[in-house]
Amino acid sequence: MADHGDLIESVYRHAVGFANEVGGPIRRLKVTVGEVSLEAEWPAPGDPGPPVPHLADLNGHHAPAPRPEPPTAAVAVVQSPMVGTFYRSPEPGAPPFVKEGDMVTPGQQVGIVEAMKMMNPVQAATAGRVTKALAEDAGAVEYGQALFALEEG
Amino acid sequence: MADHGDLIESVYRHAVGFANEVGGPIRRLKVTVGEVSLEAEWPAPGDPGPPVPHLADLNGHHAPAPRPEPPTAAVAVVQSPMVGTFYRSPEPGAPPFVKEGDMVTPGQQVGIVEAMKMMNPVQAATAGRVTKALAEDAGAVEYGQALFALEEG
Amino acid sequence: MFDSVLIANRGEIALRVARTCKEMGIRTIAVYSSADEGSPVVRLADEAVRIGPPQAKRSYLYAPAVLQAAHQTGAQAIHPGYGFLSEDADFAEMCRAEGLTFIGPPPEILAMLGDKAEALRVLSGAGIDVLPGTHRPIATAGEAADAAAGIGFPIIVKALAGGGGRGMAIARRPAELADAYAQARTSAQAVFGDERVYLERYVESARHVEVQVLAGTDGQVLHLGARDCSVQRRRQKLIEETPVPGLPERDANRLCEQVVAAARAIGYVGAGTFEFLLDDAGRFHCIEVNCRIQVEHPVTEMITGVDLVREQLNVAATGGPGITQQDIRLNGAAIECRINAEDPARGFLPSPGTIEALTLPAGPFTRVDEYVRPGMSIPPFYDPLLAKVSVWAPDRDQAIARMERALAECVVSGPGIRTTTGFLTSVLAHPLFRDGKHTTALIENLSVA
Amino acid sequence: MFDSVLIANRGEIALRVARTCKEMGIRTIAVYSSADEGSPVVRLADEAVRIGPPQAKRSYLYAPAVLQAAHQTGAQAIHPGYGFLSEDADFAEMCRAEGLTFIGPPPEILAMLGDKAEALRVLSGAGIDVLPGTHRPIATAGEAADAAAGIGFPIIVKALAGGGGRGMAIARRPAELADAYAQARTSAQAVFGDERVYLERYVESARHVEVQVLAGTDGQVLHLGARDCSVQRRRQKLIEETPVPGLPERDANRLCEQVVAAARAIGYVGAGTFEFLLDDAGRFHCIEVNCRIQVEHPVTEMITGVDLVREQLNVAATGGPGITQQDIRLNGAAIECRINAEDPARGFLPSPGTIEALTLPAGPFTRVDEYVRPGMSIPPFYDPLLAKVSVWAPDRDQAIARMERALAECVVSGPGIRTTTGFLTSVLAHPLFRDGKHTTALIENLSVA
Repeated sequence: MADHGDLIESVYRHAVGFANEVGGPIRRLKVTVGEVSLEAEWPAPGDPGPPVPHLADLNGHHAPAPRPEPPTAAVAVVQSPMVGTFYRSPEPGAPPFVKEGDMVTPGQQVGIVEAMKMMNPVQAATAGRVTKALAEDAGAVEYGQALFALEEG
Repeated sequence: MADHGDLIESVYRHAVGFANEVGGPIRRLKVTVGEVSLEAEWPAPGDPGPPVPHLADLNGHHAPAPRPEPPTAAVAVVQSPMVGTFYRSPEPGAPPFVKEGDMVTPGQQVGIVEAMKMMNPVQAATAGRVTKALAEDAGAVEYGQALFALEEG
Repeated sequence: MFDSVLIANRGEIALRVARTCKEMGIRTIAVYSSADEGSPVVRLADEAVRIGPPQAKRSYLYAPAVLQAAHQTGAQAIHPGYGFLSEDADFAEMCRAEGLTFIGPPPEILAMLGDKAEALRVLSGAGIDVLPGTHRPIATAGEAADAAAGIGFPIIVKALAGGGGRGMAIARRPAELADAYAQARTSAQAVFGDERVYLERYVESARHVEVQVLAGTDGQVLHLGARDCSVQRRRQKLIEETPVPGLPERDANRLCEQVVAAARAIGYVGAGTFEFLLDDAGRFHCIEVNCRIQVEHPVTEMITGVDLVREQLNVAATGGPGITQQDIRLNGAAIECRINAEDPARGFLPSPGTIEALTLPAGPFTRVDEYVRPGMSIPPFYDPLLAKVSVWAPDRDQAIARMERALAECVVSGPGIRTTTGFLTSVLAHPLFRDGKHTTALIENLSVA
Repeated sequence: MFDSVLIANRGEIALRVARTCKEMGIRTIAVYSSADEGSPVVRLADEAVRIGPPQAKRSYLYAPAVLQAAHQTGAQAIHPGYGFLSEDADFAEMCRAEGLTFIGPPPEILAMLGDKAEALRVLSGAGIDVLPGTHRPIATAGEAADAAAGIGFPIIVKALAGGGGRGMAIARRPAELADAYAQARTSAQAVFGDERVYLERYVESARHVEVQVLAGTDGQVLHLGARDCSVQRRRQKLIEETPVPGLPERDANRLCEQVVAAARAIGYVGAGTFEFLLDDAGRFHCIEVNCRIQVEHPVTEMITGVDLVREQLNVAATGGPGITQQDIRLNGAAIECRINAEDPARGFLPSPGTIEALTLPAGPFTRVDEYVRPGMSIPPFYDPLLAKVSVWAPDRDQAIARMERALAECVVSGPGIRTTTGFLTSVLAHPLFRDGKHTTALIENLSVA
């Protein structure tokens, strides 16, 4: 006999089709074609127990994974004032303006964004401790992109 | 051996067609043609408990948003079995089959829907008191349109 | 012109017909089953009548309910769309008896062309090449064996009442004939309730080509060029295009002129499509005539500028189309893709469900024929066609690129919903399709691979 | 052809340009302000760069940010769309200096035609009829009075840097001239930062007609027919159509040929539009040249089958369009309506807000150019254009009926959102519009009535 693939597929398809078309709470469903048979049973009304395997899942639809929550309160971010290339240091090889753990004060320069060959200072707007450098040195940044995370205070 | 496709399709079609056609609460259905068989079982009528998830729902087909329930419980509606012209009386000038306040019994004729020059009786499905005539005499009605409201009991 | 037309259909074609009626100032009446309450045609039509429950047999296929709705609303004519009652000679006859204009060929033509074997006999008599075959029902396996010897293998045994690729079986060698014959009969009986079958030469690898015609009652017959619908799965079309790739204009014209002559000879009336297999040797064999508007009509509209539904209405109301052959110029190339609620990864399993996010393509030279709306539930009872995306371009390569762009814009999602969009994109990218060298076997080969 | 193009615009035109780039296999880079995060072009483009805050001056109008984004993404060319930097000679010059191709005319042409008075002088020299006027700045009220005597009343005082119907005032009699002169100067200074004004004969009642051209660097200039844009409010177009209703084909051709000759004479390059007033006496007076793609280009695309953005790219990349005048046939009629987020009942007050329900028209011969999506917030910072609905038909009457059908399908609603849809429907129904006898005064008269 030829391959079973199409037959299984067909039985499956017809079982799902049947369940969809007739609607209503089916209790038990069995489709047999020659050697191929598909049988499903749903819990009796009242049955608690483990969740019924969703046909929807079988059908390939998965719920999107929950997104990670953003970090919590009292966190500020230093954003890029323009699109350009971000530099953490005044010049190549020099130490960075700020590093993780440093305290910054409002107005303190924390980096440079170069746009159209102009060097534009980036300043902290609030006081706080630098908890993370979020943008790569010498990398492209967009307007408003987060450059540093600060813990305020 | 050649493909089973048409046979499966046919068994399937006939099973769906039958289930839909006869309507009502089928308990168990089995269609067999040669090697092909389709078998389905629905929960027993008296089964209480939480509603079993619909196969349709599992497959992602959500029931439309719940419609507002008709006023209170124990209210039934007599619906038009077809599109046509609704008559409340057996003939022009005659008294209506039923009027507001009348008690009806299951199977009692409560009106006529004329479609394609055929007079089709409309019967009450449940017992109850007619609380309101909802469709105009000699007016056009759609399939499923509410003709009378009943208070069951 | 009619004051009012009842649209005896659902889904995208009901909306399509309603759009043209509205443009022509015709009052439109929609009919719908209780599964189609939310369909936009119900809102856009001037009137809408719920004619039955979800099952098509008790609503869209139930002639008395449709006719009753027509009477109640004072409709003058009925447009049947495609499928359902569109090629039903009895329904067309009932319309006539009831004084309603059926927008389509007269019942006699529907009856003649609806009998597949008789249709081929008649077409053959009208000078159209058809495949070697019996063109009449075969009553016994012995008779089948005799006929097969004259036809030559491979042979396909087909239900007389057939359609949609069902009720048929193939015999590649004489030894397989008896089985194929028996199987086709069983299947024909099961599917169509009519066990009669006939024999025909089976063409293994072919292009599917068709010619759109428009015929008046006065013998005026126009053609609107040829389409290619070779991208099919289980004989259901997925991609349609015009002109036919690789077919020289001269050959296409010759085919179209043959069809026009045959349509005139058999007294065809209305819009219709003559379907052909184009074999390896470059010969066209007519396989059937579709006596209605087709799903793929937009590609023809895009290269001709002719509104085919408008012309159907013109023929039905005035006896002739509002245009002549001279008005029809075939310009550029057009492609249509069918966005179906189906899961190509699971053998095109229908995937009805609720549409949550919906974006259909737009922009230059892009047409959409749809009936879906965000939040709408797609009922499981009917055809899975959600929307048709059609594009036009000066040539086929640009049209393919445009279609790829358009499909990339499509978002149709929701619990349970799968669509053919991604699959269509992969077909467009297939080298055989690119080269216009694909046959009706393309998708089968793709799926195996 | 370019490998990559940065689209320096937003809204529907950014998406429109991206669509053609995708079809041509060009990598697209979108730039966007933080108000436009949700715009579909951000998702559909191959790359997207946020270049600034909502205010256009700091994002879409800020050349350094746009150029920086082009460098960072390795873009080869910049398509400026319409508005914003599209006719900015300095920006075109900066692109050239930076080694980027500006998709539009060279800076010299932009500078020459951007100075309204000089443009008219040059066009007049190239054989195009312009209105009597000073065609140079007028420095004092006395000088204005002298010039006015030679021009004849009514007179309009216009900002040299003007556009969009701002920075202008009308004097119907000599007694009103001093006031109009003072008012126009004040307004010109306020709006454009340039108080220079000039005088021109004012045409009270006119049709607004324009000719689309496409010019290569090799002196090849094509025209794509004429459009009528007479349905305007405060000089902003609401409905555009082609061909020009009531204008005999011979006259339209003569106008188009004059424009082609003038464009060649002044060395025009790229896509451009020559705008005219057509007065009661049937004379055309050129009022300006738009050196960019226009909002209303789809109607021309629909009757010619030419993708104008593709041809802009062809000219910019290869020096000439990919078509010749012989390829361009003007077929049928097309109309475009602008669906703006504005409240016609409140003097077309912009009505930004969040779009909850959205259905745009579809179906036969209907095109939509949009950027709105359900759930999207329409930012209050920019042009209120949400979508353009365009239709094609064999003739104007059918096109109007089709547009009425299409507008009836439009649903754009949400808190705060009002659109021009209903208003457009009433304009289409106006007897003057139906007869094609309307002038630019139509809407003012409607609003008064």
